[in-house]
Amino acid sequence: MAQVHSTHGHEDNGHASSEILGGHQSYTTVTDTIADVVLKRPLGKAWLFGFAISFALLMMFLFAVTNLLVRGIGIWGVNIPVGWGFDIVNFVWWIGIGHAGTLISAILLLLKQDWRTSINRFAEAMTLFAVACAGLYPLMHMGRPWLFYWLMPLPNTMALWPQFRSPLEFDVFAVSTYATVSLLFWYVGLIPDLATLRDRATNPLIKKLYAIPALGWRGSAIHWHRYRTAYLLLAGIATPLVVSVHTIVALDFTIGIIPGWHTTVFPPYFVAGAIFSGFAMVATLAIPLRSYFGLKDYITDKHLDNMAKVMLVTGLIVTYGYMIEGFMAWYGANTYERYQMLVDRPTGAYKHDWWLLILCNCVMTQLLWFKSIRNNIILLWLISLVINVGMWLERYVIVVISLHSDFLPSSWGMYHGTVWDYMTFYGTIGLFMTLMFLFVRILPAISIAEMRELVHELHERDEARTQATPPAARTV
Amino acid sequence: MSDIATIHESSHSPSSAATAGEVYGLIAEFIEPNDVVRAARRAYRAGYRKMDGYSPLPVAGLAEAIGFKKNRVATLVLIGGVTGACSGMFMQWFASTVHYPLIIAGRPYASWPSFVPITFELGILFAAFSAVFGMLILNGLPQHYHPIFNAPGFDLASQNRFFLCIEATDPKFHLTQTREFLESLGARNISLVEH
Amino acid sequence: MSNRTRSDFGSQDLSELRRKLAGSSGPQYWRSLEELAGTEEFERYLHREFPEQAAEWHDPVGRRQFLQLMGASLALAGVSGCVVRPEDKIVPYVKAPEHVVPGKPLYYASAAVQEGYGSGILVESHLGRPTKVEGNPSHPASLGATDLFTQASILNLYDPDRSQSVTLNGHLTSWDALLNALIDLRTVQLAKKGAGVRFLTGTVTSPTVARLMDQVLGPKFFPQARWHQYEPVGHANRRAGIRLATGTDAEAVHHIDKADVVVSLDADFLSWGPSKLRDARNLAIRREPGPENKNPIRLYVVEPTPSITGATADHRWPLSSEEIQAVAATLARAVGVSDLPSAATELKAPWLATLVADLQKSKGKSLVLAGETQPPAIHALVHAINQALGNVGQTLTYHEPVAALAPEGQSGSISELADDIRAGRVEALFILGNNPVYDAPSELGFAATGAESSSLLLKVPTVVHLGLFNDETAQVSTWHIPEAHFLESWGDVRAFDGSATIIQPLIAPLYGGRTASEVLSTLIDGTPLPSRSLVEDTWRGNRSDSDFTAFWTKSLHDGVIADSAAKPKSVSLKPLADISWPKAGTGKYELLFRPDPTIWDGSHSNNGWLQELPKPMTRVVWDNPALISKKTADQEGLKDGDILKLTLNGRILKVPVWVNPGHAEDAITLTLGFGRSEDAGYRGRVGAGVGFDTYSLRTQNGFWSTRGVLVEKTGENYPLYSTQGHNTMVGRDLIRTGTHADYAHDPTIGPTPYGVVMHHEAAGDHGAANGHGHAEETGITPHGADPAKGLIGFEYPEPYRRRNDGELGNRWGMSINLNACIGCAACVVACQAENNIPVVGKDQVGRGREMHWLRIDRYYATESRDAEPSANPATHFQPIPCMHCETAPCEMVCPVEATSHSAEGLNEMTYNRCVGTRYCSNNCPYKVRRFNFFQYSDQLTESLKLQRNPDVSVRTRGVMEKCTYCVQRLTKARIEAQIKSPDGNDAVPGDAVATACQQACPTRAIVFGNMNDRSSAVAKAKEDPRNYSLLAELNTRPRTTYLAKLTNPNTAIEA
Amino acid sequence: MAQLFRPSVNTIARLVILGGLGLVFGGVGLAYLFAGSPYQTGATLIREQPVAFSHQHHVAGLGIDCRYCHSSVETSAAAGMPPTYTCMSCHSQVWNQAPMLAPVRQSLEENKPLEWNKLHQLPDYAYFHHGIHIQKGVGCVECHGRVDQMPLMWKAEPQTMSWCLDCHRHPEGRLRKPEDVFKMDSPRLPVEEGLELLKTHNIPVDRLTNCSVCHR
Repeated sequence: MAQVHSTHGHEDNGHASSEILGGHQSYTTVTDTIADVVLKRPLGKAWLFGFAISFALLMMFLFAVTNLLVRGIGIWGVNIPVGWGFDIVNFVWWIGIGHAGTLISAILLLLKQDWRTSINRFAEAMTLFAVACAGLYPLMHMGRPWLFYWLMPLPNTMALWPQFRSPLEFDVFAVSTYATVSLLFWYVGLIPDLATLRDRATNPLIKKLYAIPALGWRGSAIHWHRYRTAYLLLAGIATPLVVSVHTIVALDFTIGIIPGWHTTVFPPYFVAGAIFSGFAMVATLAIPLRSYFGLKDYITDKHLDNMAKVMLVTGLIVTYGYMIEGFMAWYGANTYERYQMLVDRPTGAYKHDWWLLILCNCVMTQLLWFKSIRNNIILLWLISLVINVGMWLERYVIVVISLHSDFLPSSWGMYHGTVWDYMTFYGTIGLFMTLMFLFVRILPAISIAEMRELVHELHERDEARTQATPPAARTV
Repeated sequence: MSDIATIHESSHSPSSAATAGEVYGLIAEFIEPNDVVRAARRAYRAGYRKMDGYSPLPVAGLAEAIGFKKNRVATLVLIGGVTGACSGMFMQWFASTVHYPLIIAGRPYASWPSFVPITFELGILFAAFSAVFGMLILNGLPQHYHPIFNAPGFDLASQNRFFLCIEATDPKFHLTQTREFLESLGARNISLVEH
Repeated sequence: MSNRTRSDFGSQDLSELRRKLAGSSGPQYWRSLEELAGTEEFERYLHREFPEQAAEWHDPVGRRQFLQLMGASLALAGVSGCVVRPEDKIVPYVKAPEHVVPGKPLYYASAAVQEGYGSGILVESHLGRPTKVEGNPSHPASLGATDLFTQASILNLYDPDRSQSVTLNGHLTSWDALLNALIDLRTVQLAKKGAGVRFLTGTVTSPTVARLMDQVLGPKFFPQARWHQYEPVGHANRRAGIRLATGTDAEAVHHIDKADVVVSLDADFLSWGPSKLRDARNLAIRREPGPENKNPIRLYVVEPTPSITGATADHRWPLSSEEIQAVAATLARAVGVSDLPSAATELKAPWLATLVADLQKSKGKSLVLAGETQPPAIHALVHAINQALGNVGQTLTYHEPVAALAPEGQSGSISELADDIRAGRVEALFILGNNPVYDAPSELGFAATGAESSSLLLKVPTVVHLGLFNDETAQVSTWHIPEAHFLESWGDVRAFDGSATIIQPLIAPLYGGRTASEVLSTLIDGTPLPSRSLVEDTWRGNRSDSDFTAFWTKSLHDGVIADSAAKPKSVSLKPLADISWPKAGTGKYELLFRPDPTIWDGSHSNNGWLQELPKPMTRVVWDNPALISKKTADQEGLKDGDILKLTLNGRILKVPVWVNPGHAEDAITLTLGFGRSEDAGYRGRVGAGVGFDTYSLRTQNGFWSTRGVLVEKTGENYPLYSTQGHNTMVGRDLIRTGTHADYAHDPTIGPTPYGVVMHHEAAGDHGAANGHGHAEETGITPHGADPAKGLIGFEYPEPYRRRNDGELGNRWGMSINLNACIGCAACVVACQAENNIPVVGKDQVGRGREMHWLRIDRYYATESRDAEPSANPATHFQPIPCMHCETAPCEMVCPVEATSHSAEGLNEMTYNRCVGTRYCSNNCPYKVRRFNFFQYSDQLTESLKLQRNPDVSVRTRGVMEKCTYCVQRLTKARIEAQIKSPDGNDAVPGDAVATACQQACPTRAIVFGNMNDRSSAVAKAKEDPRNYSLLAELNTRPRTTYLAKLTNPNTAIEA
Repeated sequence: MAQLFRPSVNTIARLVILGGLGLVFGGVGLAYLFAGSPYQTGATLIREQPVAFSHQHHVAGLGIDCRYCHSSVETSAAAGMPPTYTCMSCHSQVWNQAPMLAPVRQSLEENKPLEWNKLHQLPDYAYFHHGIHIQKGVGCVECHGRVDQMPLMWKAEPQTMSWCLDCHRHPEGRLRKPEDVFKMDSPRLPVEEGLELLKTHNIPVDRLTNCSVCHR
């Protein structure tokens, strides 16, 4: 009879370390540290406190939305001419934030940037939650939200279709596709880790809870083979997707004829802006996360430095975008656009918002040229916050200032957010944070399988460096 | 003669009582990915076909080593993407020229440039679905029950150990010989996996 | 304010009234509304009669909650909307009245009454519900047009706040009880020859009322009684002026159409006076270039307060009233009026000489007008001037008086009435339609303010008040009788030239109202005769019955009684030397009183449409700020909304200021009709608490203007909301103006001097508009290549150009003549009435959520940059409806096809498909789209439902709406064309259909029709070289285009 | 390591996934079917009326023309419901004692209208004009069904927007000769004659689907 060896994973295997993987790590150590955050670590005071606040904000959000549905869109500050306000501003802001996740997990994967491994998991989570927040706004901003399904091509007794030429209709498809694909990508990435948690969990109930979504993953070589292909292809699909989504969001404005909207530079610089704000948000989240859960070895200063560099570059692209807008307005000699870009924004009723935007997005980011600042975690964190604010202002400037003074001076008007606008905005932040807090407690915030892969890879490199003969097996 | 007898006996040993229906296969545990790949190659050379490797991380070459040629995921994704794009464009064209043509902003009924974004998005969506569900279906997932889970210490397969399992359905499979063969590959623990 | 002030309806009163309504008078109460009778709606109607959300309407917070509640109920309805549809009833007639066909409106001719004078109207009636008032083309004062008040009168009719029953000392009682009281009073007074009886009315032109008054005051009844006439805004000075000049009573009628040069001395004849609609029309005709108008009219205006007449003028100078009097004197001397009173001062100004020259150049073809706000002396002077210029008999004719006059010695002013009351000589006072407690000169003490502890009327034993509203006067009257609205009563009225019209009821009195003639007939016959028979008696004369029936039917049908105009009267002017010349007051600031442009004297203060209608000049809504010039504002350090404390002989008024470009310096204008309050006894949900009671500063002597007001800045502030935030065109080419001289030399009016050339549009614009005809037939458009062509092989879908049978169908288009538009805003109200457009309240307007489909943009412009721009700028009006762009940006962005294009070129808005993303509005360059941010249209008040146009959907919360070119009218016309024509062709003759705005417009500035009919007015207008489209460079290809404005300045005058 | 699940769980798991997908698509389908069902549209449902009026008897039995009672149907948007007088013009003579007609007589005595329960109820935002349809050769029976076979009135067609559009897009197959419009049993014109009628009657088919044709 087959004698059962008591096999424990005590023997350590596959050691590695590098500037993107601190300490002396092995399959075991990465598995233990990351999995234990979920399985062993008790609920900390800080976590409970943060969660409580986020949850309170979420409740406020529900209150604000109920009130909106009962009383009508009029409780917001929107009016004629400014038909869009916080709703679309926040929509674009959240979508933009979402994009960094996809970028990190998909594009950097294709570019073989192994430093992405330790941040892609919660970057993707961030994407999902941000898109969830974003997706709520187009629904809420409708005058008759209960008819949202009219925007979908469903069979109906009116024999009517959506109007497929409308950028808003593009949005419906783009955002829902983006949400779906991000979710799939995230879940596929999770399957092996769910299996790991299944196998490590001691409590039978928890074991089962992880086992069900793990779909009975057993790490079969053939499965891995298909898995890798699917994962890579998803990455390949997600890359053009993420670009298309924010391009389409930009089309919401560029297809309009309003001076300040009707400009071809929007799609590229919207995408850049999205990455800009997205990385800022990743940094905003990663810095506290890594120190609180002691993951400094996995999210190293090198990671933060890279992110800072990305922020700097995208920040410069965005700045360029602003300059081009102004230049084209002047060069194009279109009275309305000139007035909008060169008179109203810098000197008009909303000049403070505009100058603050320039300060946040163009001036502050220049600090990131300096290594000392990039490596100063506190400063970096503050700058990332500033960028979040700046990118919100950018959307505010585009939506509100453009609308408040368009073609006929007679119909110019002012817009101010009401208390309900603010409650809804902070409410979605609450929703986002709540989901984040739950995520880091329930699922591995860093992809364990991919970390093992990283360990293996680095391990191989070490050996390749030591041994003359190439190893028999190489990892992809 | 005697060694034949011993073999004969061993085939009657209690351990061999569990054959045919009950036995799923023999599983061997390795510490390093490279070992399991080497082992798989030799097993294949030794004529074993029905086997599979199990690892906590994708070990390149392992699938090939056990004779797995190509997966058809990519093809599915292509088909899915094209289907999605076509159906997207057709839906829009049909809706705005055939089913309910309406004059919108003086544009032609079939204003195809406006239809591109949705066409693209639907292509992406279908492609993504076919990638994920294709992968799962080909892998036969979900499969929450699988005999391999009976293997002792298999929980490490999702953590830090690498396994090679030769299945009983393999014509060359023989309890003792296969076990010996596996031992010759330098596996740490070899154990019987029952159904 | 007094022990007699009526308390609100007590519950016992309420049930009492219900009983009364449900009682004997019930059936005929709803005679023409059998459809409703007995239905649940009708039940609820009875219950809804009483102000529930009183004060909700104007109080921002309250109103918002009110709306939100409705919004809430609606939201839920929307959610549950997808279950089984509500069960409904069909309620046919028991006996169908003749002519009435369900689904087809009927039109009746009648007349609207303002300041006693009539203007002919045609009233649209759906199954016995009057829903819309239009002008009567065959009536001399209307010529088919209406003003904003007539348009809004339909809302007054259905006003749920109208007084609804006879009250005695504020408690509900019955008409019968009143009759008994009247009969007793009659017997008592008959004995005294009516010594204690007084009548107070406004101007009366109704032959019937006049006849009855004559009888009442006649020897048989009350020879000792007196008849006092008073109007807060009327024609007293005008008539007094004529009397002063001619020594007799007469009616002076001016003929703008015959004049080449018109000088207005603060005469706002385009918005004030019984012939304003006719004058506007004539002015427009004389401003329009063309072979039949070789030398177009030139209009000079001097006025302190900017008015639409001033805005329309070719030359305008802001002057104080005294300066204007000086101008009059100067003119008089210059044209050879010798015997001026010595007190008359003169004004030295270079332009004045030029003006005189111009007048003398066109003797007999000129006209000088003095405004009602000028004292009689000036009117007398003006008559002399016209005499001297040989205009009498040409541009100015005298006729027998139209307004009824009390017999010698029995007439009196309101101050004499006040004296009589003080002296206790008045035992019974009949107030027929007036509201002296609110609008009489403040020092008379009718209102319990200042010195008076309680109203003067309380000194009168019996006060009988007949009024539409349970107003301030009703509170202190013994008896209050609900007055019948002119749309629900029989009567008659005469126009400016004396032409009489029979007023016929469109609906049985909603609230059992009575007419003045009924009250008077009670005093005569001891029992009330139905007003119809009273009117018939007036007109029967010596006609035989058959003749009379014929005459009666014809008169009713035509809406004007044949040759009833007043006979010409030859008058001789008396010497002026000894007329009393108005003496100049002292004090820095001149305080002016003017009727409010939309609320007038306050008679419309409960009319939401008019409250929310932007004032033509200031665009302010729901308020009556004090108007001052920029300079004055700077001197006092004031800005819009700062509260000013005005003190005039002891009376104090705190009122916010509004800086009004073009206002005379050192002058403050207060507009009347606001500041009505609950505690003053005003019961209007809409009007109460809105604005400031300027009557409280108004006195006999300072009736229109006075000096000696103390001005004090309080530092407080008050929110004033205007619908137009920006007043200049910031150098954009929006309104094109030129002079007749320019036009003669090059008819193509390019961008205005202060406009900016974008891409060259002499070709571009006219192309986009009149070259369009081409576009339709040949597919080729101007600019050579169609900008939208190329890339995607752009071409309009086939049906867009022609019908499937190959014929050209209807191609709707509109042309707005900026040369004719005077900014009177009648079109805006007409649109609101026709299209069930809701009122949103001051707060919502402040948030930029007004709902008007048609708005009138008002821009200021100054040619000379050196002068203070706002001192005396040129003012331009531009009505902006939906442009119905052929490449409409709004359609492109709607995700649910809620707005799309019809093959006939309409930009259609399908409310019930709209999900409310507001993207269309954002993308509309003209910002003509309006959004229901809350449930704006009142779906609770039953009486308001009766007013709604059944052919237009009532919009719910969360949907977009906009001008539809009155698509309901177009569809009606098309269907009728199809049913009529043998082959069912749907092509509508070019001018066969009119939009609501077009129909109301007094100057016919708006032309609409089928552009495929080359003979149609609109097609011709599009060919006019002045034709241009707004923002043409956006290639939206608007179907609504504009004709550039032409002025006729006197080149000898430096602008 | 022990198994967490029984073998059957594999099947269950897959069924659950399939079921989930089925729920999503099936749900949409069901909603669509419900929206078109008589429960929603009220089609084929008979409603209680104050008087059990039989079109069958009056139309088929007595051969009374539609226009006798629905008098404004040719010219007006509303077909017109007969006033009590119209009923009484016959029923003062015949069946003038029938208890069934008591409500009618009562209505006349009390001058209180009859209240019929509405069967064909379009939404307030949909404007239908009887006159133009009659004029263009749309027979009563097209929308109201064989009224002459209805002892009690019911709504013959769903009268949903898509139902209206079916005809507005392709009227040719649904038209009748002018003289047949009011005949219940008259046949539709064959398609090619229908197309001919479109020309002679000037029916601009390409415009019948413009929104403002029905919504204002």
